[in-house]
Order: sequence, then structure tokens, then C-alpha cells
Amino acid sequence: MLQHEPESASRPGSLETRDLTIRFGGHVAVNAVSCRFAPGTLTAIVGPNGAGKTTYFNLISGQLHASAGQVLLDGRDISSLAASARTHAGLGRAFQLTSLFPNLSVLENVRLALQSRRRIGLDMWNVWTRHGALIERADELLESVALQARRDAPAASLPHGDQRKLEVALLMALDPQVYMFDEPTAGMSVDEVPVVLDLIRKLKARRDKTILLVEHKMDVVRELADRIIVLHNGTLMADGEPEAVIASPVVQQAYLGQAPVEEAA
Amino acid sequence: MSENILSLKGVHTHIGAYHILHGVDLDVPRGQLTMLLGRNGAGKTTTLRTIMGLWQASQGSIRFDGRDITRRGTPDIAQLGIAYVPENMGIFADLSVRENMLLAARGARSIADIDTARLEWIFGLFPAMKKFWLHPAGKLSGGQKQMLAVSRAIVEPRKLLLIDEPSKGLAPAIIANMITAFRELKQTDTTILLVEQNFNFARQLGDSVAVMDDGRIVHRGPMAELAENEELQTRLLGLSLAAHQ
Amino acid sequence: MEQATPVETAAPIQAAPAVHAAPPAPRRIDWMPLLLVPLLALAALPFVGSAPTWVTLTAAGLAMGMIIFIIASGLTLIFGLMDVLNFGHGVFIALGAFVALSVTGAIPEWIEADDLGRNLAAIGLAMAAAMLAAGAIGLAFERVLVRVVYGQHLKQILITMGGMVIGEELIKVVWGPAQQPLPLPAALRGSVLLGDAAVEKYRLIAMAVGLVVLAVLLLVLNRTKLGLLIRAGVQDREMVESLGYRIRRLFVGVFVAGSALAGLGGVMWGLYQQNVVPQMGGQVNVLIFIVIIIGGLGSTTGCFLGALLVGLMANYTGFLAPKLALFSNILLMVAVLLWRPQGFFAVTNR
Amino acid sequence: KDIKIAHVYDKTGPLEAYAKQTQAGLLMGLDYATNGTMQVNGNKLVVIEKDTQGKPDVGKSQLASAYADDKADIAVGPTSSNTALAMLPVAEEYKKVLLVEPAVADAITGDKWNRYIFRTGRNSSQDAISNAVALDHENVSIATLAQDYAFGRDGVKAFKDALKKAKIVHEEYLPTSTTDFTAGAQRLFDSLKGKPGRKVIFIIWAGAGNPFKIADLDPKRYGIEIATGGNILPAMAAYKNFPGMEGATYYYFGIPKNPVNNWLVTEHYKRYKSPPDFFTAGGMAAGIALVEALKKTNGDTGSEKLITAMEGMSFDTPKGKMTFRKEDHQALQSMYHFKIKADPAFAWGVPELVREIKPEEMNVPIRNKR
Amino acid sequence: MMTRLLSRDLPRSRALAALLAVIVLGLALAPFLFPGAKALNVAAKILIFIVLVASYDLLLGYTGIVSFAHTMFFGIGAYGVAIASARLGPGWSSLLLGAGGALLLSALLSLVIGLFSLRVRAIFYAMITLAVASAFQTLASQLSEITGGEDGLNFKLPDVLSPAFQLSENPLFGVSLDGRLITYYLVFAIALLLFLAMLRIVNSPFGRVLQAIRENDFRAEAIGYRTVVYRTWSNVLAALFATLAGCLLALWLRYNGPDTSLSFEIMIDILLIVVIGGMGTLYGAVCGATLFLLAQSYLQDLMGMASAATASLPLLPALLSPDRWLLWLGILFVLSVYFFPTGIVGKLRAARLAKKS
Ligand SMILES: Nc1ncnc2c1ncn2[C@@H]1O[C@H](COP(=O)(O)OP(=O)(O)OP(=O)(O)O)[C@@H](O)[C@H]1O
Ligand SMILES: Nc1ncnc2c1ncn2[C@@H]1O[C@H](COP(=O)(O)OP(=O)(O)OP(=O)(O)O)[C@@H](O)[C@H]1O
Ligand SMILES: [Mg+2]
Ligand SMILES: [Mg+2]
Repeated sequence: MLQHEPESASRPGSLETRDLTIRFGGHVAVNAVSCRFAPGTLTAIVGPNGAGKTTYFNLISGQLHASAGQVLLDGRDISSLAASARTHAGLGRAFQLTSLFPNLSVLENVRLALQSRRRIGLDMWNVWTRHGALIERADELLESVALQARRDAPAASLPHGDQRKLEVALLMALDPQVYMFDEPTAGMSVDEVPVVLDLIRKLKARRDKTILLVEHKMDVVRELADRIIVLHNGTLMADGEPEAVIASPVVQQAYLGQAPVEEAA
Repeated sequence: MSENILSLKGVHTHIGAYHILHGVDLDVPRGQLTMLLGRNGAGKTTTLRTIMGLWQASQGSIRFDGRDITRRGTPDIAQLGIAYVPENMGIFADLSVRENMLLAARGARSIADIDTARLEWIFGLFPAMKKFWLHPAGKLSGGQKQMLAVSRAIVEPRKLLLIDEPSKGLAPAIIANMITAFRELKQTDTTILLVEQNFNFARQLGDSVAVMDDGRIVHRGPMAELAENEELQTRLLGLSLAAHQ
Repeated sequence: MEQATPVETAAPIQAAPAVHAAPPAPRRIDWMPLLLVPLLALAALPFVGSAPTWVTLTAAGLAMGMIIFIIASGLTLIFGLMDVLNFGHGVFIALGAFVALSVTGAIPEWIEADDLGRNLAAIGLAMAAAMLAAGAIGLAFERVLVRVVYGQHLKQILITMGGMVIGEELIKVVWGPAQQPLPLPAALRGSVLLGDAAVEKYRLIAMAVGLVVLAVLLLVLNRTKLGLLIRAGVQDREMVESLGYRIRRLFVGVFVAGSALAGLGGVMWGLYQQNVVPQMGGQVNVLIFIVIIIGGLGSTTGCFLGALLVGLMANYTGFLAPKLALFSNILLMVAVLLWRPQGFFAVTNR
Repeated sequence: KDIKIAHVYDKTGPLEAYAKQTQAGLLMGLDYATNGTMQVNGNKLVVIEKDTQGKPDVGKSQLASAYADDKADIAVGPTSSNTALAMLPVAEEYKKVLLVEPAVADAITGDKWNRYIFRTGRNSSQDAISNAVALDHENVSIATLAQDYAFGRDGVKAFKDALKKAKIVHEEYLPTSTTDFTAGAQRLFDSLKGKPGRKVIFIIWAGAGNPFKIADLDPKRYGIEIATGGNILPAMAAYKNFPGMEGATYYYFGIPKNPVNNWLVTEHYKRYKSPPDFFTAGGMAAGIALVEALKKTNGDTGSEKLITAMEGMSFDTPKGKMTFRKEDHQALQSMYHFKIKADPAFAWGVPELVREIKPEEMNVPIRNKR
Repeated sequence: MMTRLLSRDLPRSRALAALLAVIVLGLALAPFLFPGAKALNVAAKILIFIVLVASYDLLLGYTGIVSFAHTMFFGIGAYGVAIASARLGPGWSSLLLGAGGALLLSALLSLVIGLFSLRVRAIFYAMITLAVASAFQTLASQLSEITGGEDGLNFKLPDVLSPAFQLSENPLFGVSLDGRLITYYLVFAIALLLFLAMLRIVNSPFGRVLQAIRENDFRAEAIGYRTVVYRTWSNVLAALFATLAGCLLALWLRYNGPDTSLSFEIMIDILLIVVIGGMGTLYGAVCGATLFLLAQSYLQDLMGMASAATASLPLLPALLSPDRWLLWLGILFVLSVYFFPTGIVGKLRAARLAKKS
């Protein structure tokens, strides 16, 4: 069955953006960002609010289409694909602002993602329960984020923190080559945060996935990241080893600094 | 006038068929900043919504500034001088930042009526507000929306601010600004009840603290006490985890 | 500080300054739709050929547009701004017309007298009574029917349809099921002749009333926070209440105002048709929805332009290709939506 | 044994007001023809009401239900032509008589006809022909204004066919939903204004919309007159603005002078405090026709007996004598050429009789290909 | 077996199961249980509306698309059969040809409209379909050469289905075995089949995706479902089933006209039935259609009795007069929104949940 595909050591999943740019009217939210992300590494993307991190993600995963530049996955230009096609190409995404199927059960939320991965969405003739393996797998995933107790509750009735975990579980279900986390722990209570961080850690330990992580909590970044890139006003300001980047004046001033940042005109 | 500007006594709240709050007792001392902590699903948001009258308490009483507000409508409660920043931020996505602010300033008929100094102060805290003044608020970044939500609550003086997780999604520099802002607000005799997950943030700000679990208040006391007592932290919040320290 | 600059409504992003130091540019007026009306009129001229005929048609079209605007104006508030799909709007139109029937029926001397002053007084009286009646019924309508379904389009459709059916039947109970004549006052019959072109006198009155309605609506919505509050209330009612506004009361008020405008529209429409039928509300329902869609949700100016275009199109196609007149509204709507998928000036973003 | 008469008509829906008149007329007709006994040959007449709601499919099932469930012997109705057309095959299936009143479409007694169908109401051709007779003079130019669907086009065609001397210069068809008539009026004026002699716009219009508004555009300045047929009283209020307007009508309570109509008018004032209207007379004619037919069969309700009795039968109605033509079962009847007078005593324009157009003068074509 | 037939979508409430069983049995035995032309007519109409409403629920309840053009497809089906039978003469081949042609036209039209829906927002889409549907109705009455215009078309069916046909001389349990009866059972069988097919579709992986799109189309796209494709499919499928319902209507009435299958009133009836029955569950269509059509068909009779019974009282008889039946239908609209916010099915299921907890 498809969902237990053999794990090969040299997995594809190398992602590259070339001069990726988007303008909203006069405002350039992402400005000619060129960057390459290799499988087996976790890259943290940091930057002040409004720097363009989420927009950068949106451009990669296809929620927005670039004004200029390309997105390449394993060398293939996927810039013109729709979001759903990019998902099938191997890009997975969790959203900063939780986006779930509010009136469907927690289980169904995850199951839908698994079903998409299996590409049986257009099967109109079999009853959904015929695909029992999907349900089992969905239960496993819920277990891994400690949501199995709320399995049958509608997603909307979960407290905020649990919804964040479900958001992550959806991404896990897609099992993509490239994982993109957008502030996965925001709004999660201190005792729940480790659950998600553990998941990311395990993912990283497999050394075959490309992981992108947007995060404001520097302790988390420091612990997990192999590499940090800094976005500021839409441009790539720094790129390198975590300690070096964090120590760089750009980050110290523009991001961590005590005084409000005076933005460039 | 009483010491506590807000006090909840034995408040129970039901959402549909679910019993969420099981008798919350909470006092918020005037002019102080009270932190409300607790794990996911403990009922913090529900407590704030019940205070605002967005959900009706099925039992118990809520007093604000000497008045019983248990059965009052939300607009009434707000008009008594409470501002609320909801968990989902409650941004009017369709309206511009400016229009969002104008609506939040209940006393103002146009932007010109808003106190210029106060507006400048907000722009100083959150430069993005000024930059995106005429943009539709729905197009702001996640953190910028959060800033707007807080800006709306402080655009006019209020007696009490109820703020649900303002720090989530904010860059460290902005969090620092917000800490300053809350301190300054306290100077002007504003009481704040703050729900927070970020313990670092909570520790720097809080005067007193209440911890919720499963729809009840399980601990109350001065912040300093909790901040120093690691054992208590672990027990109440599961905080010993290295990842977050 | 930019605070003093009056900048209205949700500005498109391009109009906003990228640099905060610069004062925000005042919103550019979007001229294109405004130009459409004269453009259409001019474009029709060579096809129509004769100038007097063109004047007759254009004047008639503009006036028809004005009347449509009056009957649709209430719905821009209720549907466009408040997001209530009020399929019962037509019943207020019918009610207004029937109230006018009773009022003018009670003072036939005023109607029959060939004295403009008395005629206008009679119509004014009928309008006031119609607005009052429609407003009052609107209040009940909001309380009993609409209140339970805010934010639920489907149920709004059903419950207001139900309200429409009930209202129509009650009109039949009170005024009888038959079509009844509503004669124009004596001094308003006939036309003003401009050379060979004839412009009906009543249409001149209609234009005046239409412009007054437009002016009042624009003033109230743009000079107060009212429009903002309604839009905010539709998006997040709880948040508006949390800011301390009694949105419920406001919605009732807006609904009543919308209904009263429909009542006024009913008087104008009834006099325009010179007769009234209980079903008249249903007959104009689709038309007014089309006008509001063309104009863009929530936009008074858009609704106004949409109505004028519908009026002009009806008259030009009616003259040039009567077969096409059947579909002129729909073609107009499809064309506009292909050009601007949100209508002319969408104020809200639904 | 009771004789069951089902009145299947558009009791509710847009034609409610018309339908009410037919119902009142039908009952008065039965009453009158049985001298108030409501009995024929000792058999009691029972009227069952069925509502078509103005919908053809409902009419169809109501008629079936009347024949099958209520065991009706004869049915009368309905008001609208399309409902009538849908109902015709049902009469044939159940082999029972359907007396159509007042639906006007020619097809009812034309190509959609079957032998169980009779009609006391006038048909479109009769309407059109009588109007043509009223307007047909040398040196008259006529432009027609009609609704753009089968009813309007058929009417204009019949009208045109019946004209001998006058000339049709233009046919204007407007959508049934038209609310603004300026454009159409302009086209009509353009087509007529240069013509010599009398210039007339002839209007055939039924239902919503008010084409008479074109008078406000002052056609008189071109010497153009407006003409149309009769209508119900509220609709004739608009005629007040056209004193001198000529046309032909099916019925106006003040026109026919005969004992039946006298009874109808007095009795109607007595019962309803108002004069009988356009459709009341038709309803009464239908009632009378039924009673006369039953009298001829001695109360036998067998369909074959009834058909034999009714074919060629003449009977007295408020409109004088009517005769069911053998070939297509259409009742031939008089029509009335009128001229409008504005009389302040009435809320409507009063049609004054110019001339009764006898059935013999109208060559109503037989179209049922029998 | 039963669960497989029902695609594992069980009523999940004993009361609901009982209600459904009563309805299905009632419909299956209608000619024998409720003799009479009217009763049979009502039963057939219920069957047809179950299919029609279920197909609409596919669009509205499952995919979350509000369309007012559903009667258009219903009408296309009815006109397909009517035109083919009227023009080509009665016969099975005319029926099949008519239905086939109608399905083709519906598929094409729904595809075009479905694709248009991607350009505009939900309410706009609803309004556009409203306008398109009214334009289509106008067109149908304008093209009188083909459609019979306002008058509509009467036509005949193959002999076996015509009322004159007698299967046997002697009636069975007092019911004559004529062409009407055969037609009824033909309609019954097809309706049942179509309903089960739709039940299958909504419970397939595809049906689940539709629900996801209804809930959050943005997210559905993000996890890899091309929403355009699913929406379009949903539009087309709903249109096709509605077309088939229209064919059944024509088959039963042997007549079709613009008021009969295209009117806006029918559209509103469909909406109301969906809401009364319960949105997003096909069983709602069954309960809702039965209840509504019974009310619609017998309300006037009931009111006649009520009016007679209250004849001595003031005002009441006027309001209860059968002529004012629409008034009460309107009130029914309002009450059903008040008292069945989640529909009959929702209510029954909730009652079960409440009992359990
Ligand atoms: N659809 C859009 N239209 C207009 N402007 C937009 C749009 N999306 C984003 N922006 C703007 O682009 C900038 C970048 O936003 P983005 O959401 O990428 O920030 P971010 O780095 O994710 O910030 P945060 O940390 O607050 O989430 C913001 O200033 C925002 O206002
Ligand atoms: N609309 C709802 N319907 C049913 N249950 C709900 C609803 N909203 C919240 N709950 C339940 O109420 C409980 C308390 O939720 P609440 O949102 O108050 O928690 P919280 O302390 O704010 O958590 P978090 O830190 O995650 O925001 C949770 O168990 C949640 O599942
Ligand atoms: Mg972001
Ligand atoms: Mg919370």
C-alpha cells in the first residue's frame, strides 16, 4: 500500500527559490529572495513581524503566485502549479493562523489529509470506510500529538492550543518531502509545546526531509535549527550558522533589539 | 470602593451541552496586572468571554467596579470601561487599520477626535500600524494583526483590559515594546487581566497570578512567589522542560 | 500626523503610502463606472438615429433608473451592507404602494385638482404614510423573522420568502387580490415637450426624489461611523459588541430604514405603473438584486449607477432590439461582473 | 342522485380576482337556470371547488382527482389558458365533459381540442375579429401592441386576418414583464406619425404591466389614437383617460339588454353590492349551459348523452343567445362594439354600446381539423 | 446487506429509522394503501422531489454551494422527455433520447456555470444563478416553437405507461392494474435507484472531500484537493440527478411547461425542503420532501375544514379560508426555520444523543 512507501536514503526534496518576488500594489512583501534548502536540514526563518516570512511560504506552497522569480523542487520549476498540485509534488504546509475543517471531527480532519496523499479523492463509488488503513493511520497520528482523546469532537470545539496541534498533525499526515512550519507553537501552552517540538525533532532525526521553520522563540530556533535565514522588509538579510546569525548585528538590532525598529524608507 | 475592580464568585459556564467552567473564583486588584495562566483547554478564554458577557454564566456572580454585571449585555459591559482582545484577535478584515482604530475609539466621530499623543504613542510601540494605516486589516501579517488587536484596546483609556494571549506570533522586539506599554498603562491606573502562555513574558509583567485547570482556579498569589518557586511551576504549569527556558 | 485627512472606506492597497512618513494620498476616485453612464448614452445615439427620440429615450431611461434606484436603495442597506438576503424586500414595496393607494383614495380632490401644489402635497402625504407603515412593519419583520437568522444566508432566504408570502397574502386580505388603479395626480399627467421629444412630467419628479435619496444616503453613510459599524458588525458581531456598540439596536434601525425606503420606492413604482397588484413586490425582486450586484455590495453610488444603467439599457434595447430587452439586465450584469467580479464599487468584501 | 359539478379554477395565484368572478357567476347561473332549486329533474346539483393554484400541473391533477376521487360528472374551468391546455387530455382520459370557461386560447377549441371539450368563454379569435370589425374602415392605419408570447401573437394574427379595409403598419411585441413602455411607444409613434388618415394603436395586453401609460407621452400630438378591447372594471380605470376610444368587448354589465342580464345585474348588486364584472357573465353562461344540457338529458350525466345534447345547443345567457358550434364546441356569441365615455359617476371609463356584433357577422375559423 | 445498500450511512437514530421505514413502505404500497388519483399523484411527486432535493443537497448541503439554477436542470430533464415525446411521438426510444439529450445539455450547462462560479464569490454566484435561471425560464417560454411556450407540452407515453393500458381485467386488492400503476412503480424504482446512488456518492471519499470544501475550501486546496475540479464535479453531478428527476416528472405528468418545472417557487420549495429535512444528510431529503409535499397538497383541504368549523367566529374564517392557504404555507416556512434549525434529521439525531449522554 502506498502509505508505507519504502524509505530511500537519497530522498528528493531539495527546494530552491530564485529571485522570488511579490508585490502588493506598491509594497514589495518578498523581494528577490534566492535560497536553497537541502534535504536533511532544518532551516529556521526569522525576522520581525511583517518581514515576509508567511508570504514567502505562501509563494512556495502556492497560496500566492509570485510577481517574479521561480520556485524549484528537485530542479523542476513548479511556479505555475496550483497549491494542490504543489502539495502532491511534495510540499507540505502548516499555517500560522490555524486553518482546519471546523465542523468535521478531529479524526476526519487528519483522515482527509491522508486521503489526499493517497489520491483517491475522486473515487465516487466506494464507501469511505473501505479504506480502513487510512483511519488506522489517522489514529496513530492523533496519538502522536496527544489528541486521541478528542478524536470525535468537531475541530472547532478544541481549545486554541489543541487546534494548533491538529494543524501540525495535518501536515504530518501529508508526509511531504518539504515540511513548512509557520510558528507551530504559537499559542500552545508550555506543557504542550514539547509534544510538537518532539515531533519536529524526530522528523529532523530521519535526515531525509527538508524542514523550514518560522519561529519567533529564539530558544526553540537555537535548539533545532541547522541554519538560520533572516528576512527583513522582504529581503534576505542574513543566512548561516545559527550562532553566527543570532550574533550578527542585523539580528541583534532589527529583531531582538529593545528599541522599536526604525524601518528603512 | 473595593480593592478589587473585578471579582468572580463561583462562576459556572456551559457551552451548549458542555460544562466548561466549574466555579471560578477570581479577584483582579485595581491598578495591577494579573496574569491568568493554565494549560490548553483549562478555560482561560472561556473565563474572559464570560466576563465580557459573550457567554452567559449559568451560576455565580461577576462584579465590576462595584456593579453586578453577571447578566448584562456585552455592549453594556464594554461601556463600563472594559476593553477586550480576543484570542482570535477579532480583526475586521474588511476594514482598514484606520477604520479598525476608529471603531475602537468609541468616543471619536472621526480620526481627528482621537488624542494625537495617544495615537503617536501607539505608533511608537507598533510602527507597523502607522505604516499600514490605510491597508485592509485582513492583509496584515499574523503579528501585525495581533498588534492591531492590542492597539484597538488601548486607543482610548479604559479601566480594565482583558487580553487573551497577546504575545503569540510577535517578534521579540515587539514583545519588549508590549511589556513597556503595559507597564506604562499601569501608571495610568489601568487594570489588566492577561492570559498568557509565554511564561517569560508573564514573569516580567505580572503583579499577581492565577492558574487555572479544568475550569477552576487552582492557584492564586503574587507573581514573585510563583516565579521563584520552581517546584510550584512544575506542578502547576509543567514548566520544568528545558525547551522553554 | 495623517489623522486629519479624510480618507473614506477601504482603500485599495495601491493607494496606501508605502512609506509611513509621507501623508497618505487621498483615495483616488474611481471614474470608470461613473463614465459608463454618459458613455452608454453617447454610444446609443448613432444607433437610435433621431435626436428627439434619443432625448426621449435617455430621459425616460434615466428616470426609470432613478425609480429603480429608489426601490433598490433600501436593499443596499439591508443586503449590501447588513448582508441579509432579504427576499421579502418586495413586500415592503408592495405595502408602500398600497398605502399610497389608500391615502390618495382618501383625498381624491387633492389628486384630481389640477394644482401642482396640492398634488405634490398629496404625494408627499402618501410617501410619508408609506414610509411610516413600511418602517413599522419592517420593525416587526426584523424582530420576528430576521433576528433569528443573522449570518445564515440560506435561512434568511427561506424565512424572508416566508415573510414575503405572508405579507402578500395579508395585503390580499386587506386590499383584495385584484389589480387596482393608482392614478397620477392631475398636474403630473402628460409630458413636457422639448421640440419633438417628450419627457413625462412624473419622471421629472422621480429624478428629484431619487437625487434626494442618494444625497441623504451618501451623507449619512460617509459622514458617520454608521457604514463602518454595519460592515464590522457583519464580520464579527461579537467584537463590535465587545467594543461597546449596541449592534443589535443598530441593525434594527438600519432594517427599519431600509424597509421605509422600500415603502417610498413602492409609492414611486406604483405611481410609475399607475396601478398596484399584491404581487408587485415579487415582480421587481430579481431586478433589484441585479442592480445591487452590478453596483457592488454595500455601495450606494454603485447601486445608483447600476440602476441608471439598467434603466438606460432597458430603453435603448427596447427601442433597438425589443427581443433583447428581455435579457438586457442579465447581459448587463454578466458583462459588468466579467469586467469587475465584485461589481462597480464593492464596499464590503464578501 | 346528486349531479356533481367540479369547478376547477385558478382560485389562488395571480388570477385569483378573475377566478372569483367566474365562481360567483357559475353559482348564479345554476341558481338562475334551476329557478333557485339547484335541482334538475329531481337531481341535486352539487358544486365541488378545486384550486389549480394557477399552475398547469396542479390543474391537471386536480381535474383527475375531481373525476376519479370525487366522481364529478362534469367539470368547469379554468381561468388561464395554459392550465386549460394541460387539462384537456385529462377529460379525454376520463371520458368526461370539461366546459372551459373563461380560458381564451384558440388551441383549446383548436388543435388541442378533443370531443369532451366545450367552451362558453369567447376565444382569442372572437376577441380579435370583433375588434377588427369595430375598427375596420377605409383610410385607417393601425399599429398593434401586444405581449411577446403565443397569446399576443395569435391575437394579432387573428386581428390582422379579420381586417379588410384598414392597414396594419407595424406590429410591436413587448416582453410580458415590460414595465417601461417608452421605447415601444417611440417605435409605435415612429411607425404611425407620417401616415395619412386615422392612426390607431391597437393594444392586446393581459396581466402585469400597464401599456396605457403611453398616453402620457402625448400621442395626440401626432393625431394617434389608442384602441383596445374590454377588460375587468379595475383595468378599465385606465380607459378614463381615453374618452372616445373605440374597441369591442366581450361583456360590460351595462350593455346587453335582456332578461338574463337584468337578473344578473340586479341580483349581483343585491348579493355583492357591486355590478357583475367581465368574468361573472361567463361564469353564469357556463352554469346556464350545464343546466340546459342536463335538462335535455333529463338529468342523465352519461358523457355521450351530454355531448349529443350539447352539440349545437343554444341557450340564453347574460350576453343573449349562445350556441355551441357542432364542429369545435365553441360557443358562438355576440360581442359589443363600444366607445368610451368618461363619466365621473364611475371609477372606470364607461363603454357605451355602438353596435352589437352578432355571431353571424363574425367568421370565426374552425381550427380543430375535425 | 442493508448497510451496504445504504453505503454505511445509517440513520443513527431509532426514531429516524422508523420514520424512514414508514415513508419508504408508504411509498412502496401507496397505490394500495391510499387509493385515489390525488393520493397517487402526491406519492409520485414525493418520489420525484426526494431525488430532486437530494441532488440539491449534494450541492448545497455537502459542497456548500448556493445555487438558484437547480430548477433549470430539473426543467431541462422534463423538457427533454416532453419535447422528444411530443415531437418524435410516444415510444421508449423517444423517452431515452429525450433523457439522454437532456443529460448532455445539463452536463454542458452545469460545466459552464460551474466554471463561472470560480470567478465570483458565493453570494454573487447565488445571484448570478438566480438571474440565469430566470433568463432560462424566459427563454423556454419564448421558444414556443420548440417548447410550447407558456402553454407547455402535452404528450403521450409508450402504450404500457398510458392510463388506458390494462395489465389485467381484474383489479388487485381493489386497485386496477393500469398504465398509471405501472408508471408509478417505474418512477418508484428509478427514484430508489437514484437515491441509493447519491447516497453512495456522498459517502465515498469524493463525498468526504466535498464536505471538506464546504468547511474550508482554502485548506482543502492546501492539503492537495484541486477544489475547482471537485466543485465542478459536484455541480455537474447535482445537475445530472436533477435532470433525471425532471425526466421522472415529465414521465409522471405527461405534461411540461415553464411553471411546472422551471419556476422560482419550486426552487424555494427545494430550499425549504432541504432545510426542513436537514442539510448535509440525504435522509433529510426523504423526510423533508414527504412532510412538505403532504402539507402543500393537503393544507388547502385542511383549511377548508378548519374554516368551516370556525365559521361562526369573527375574522378566523377569513384567515383560514382555503384561498389564503399560501399565508399558512408562508407561516410554515417561518416556523420550520424556527423549530428545525438543524432539520428533522438533526433534531431526531440530537434527541438520541441527548438520551445517550
Ligand atoms: N495579500 C496581501 N495583500 C497585501 N499585503 C499583504 C498581503 N499579504 C501580506 N501582505 C503584507 O506583506 C507583509 C509581509 O507579511 P507576512 O505575513 O509575510 O509577514 P510575516 O513575516 O509572516 O510576519 P509575522 O511574523 O507577523 O507573521 C506584511 O506587511 C503584510 O501586510
Ligand atoms: N465552542 C465550543 N464548543 C464546545 N466546547 C468548547 C467550545 N469552545 C471551547 N470549548 C471547550 O472548553 C474548554 C475550555 O476552552 P478554553 O478555550 O477556555 O481554553 P483555554 O484555557 O483558553 O485554552 P488555550 O490556551 O488553548 O486557548 C476546552 O475543553 C474546549 O474544548
Ligand atoms: Mg507570518
Ligand atoms: Mg484560549
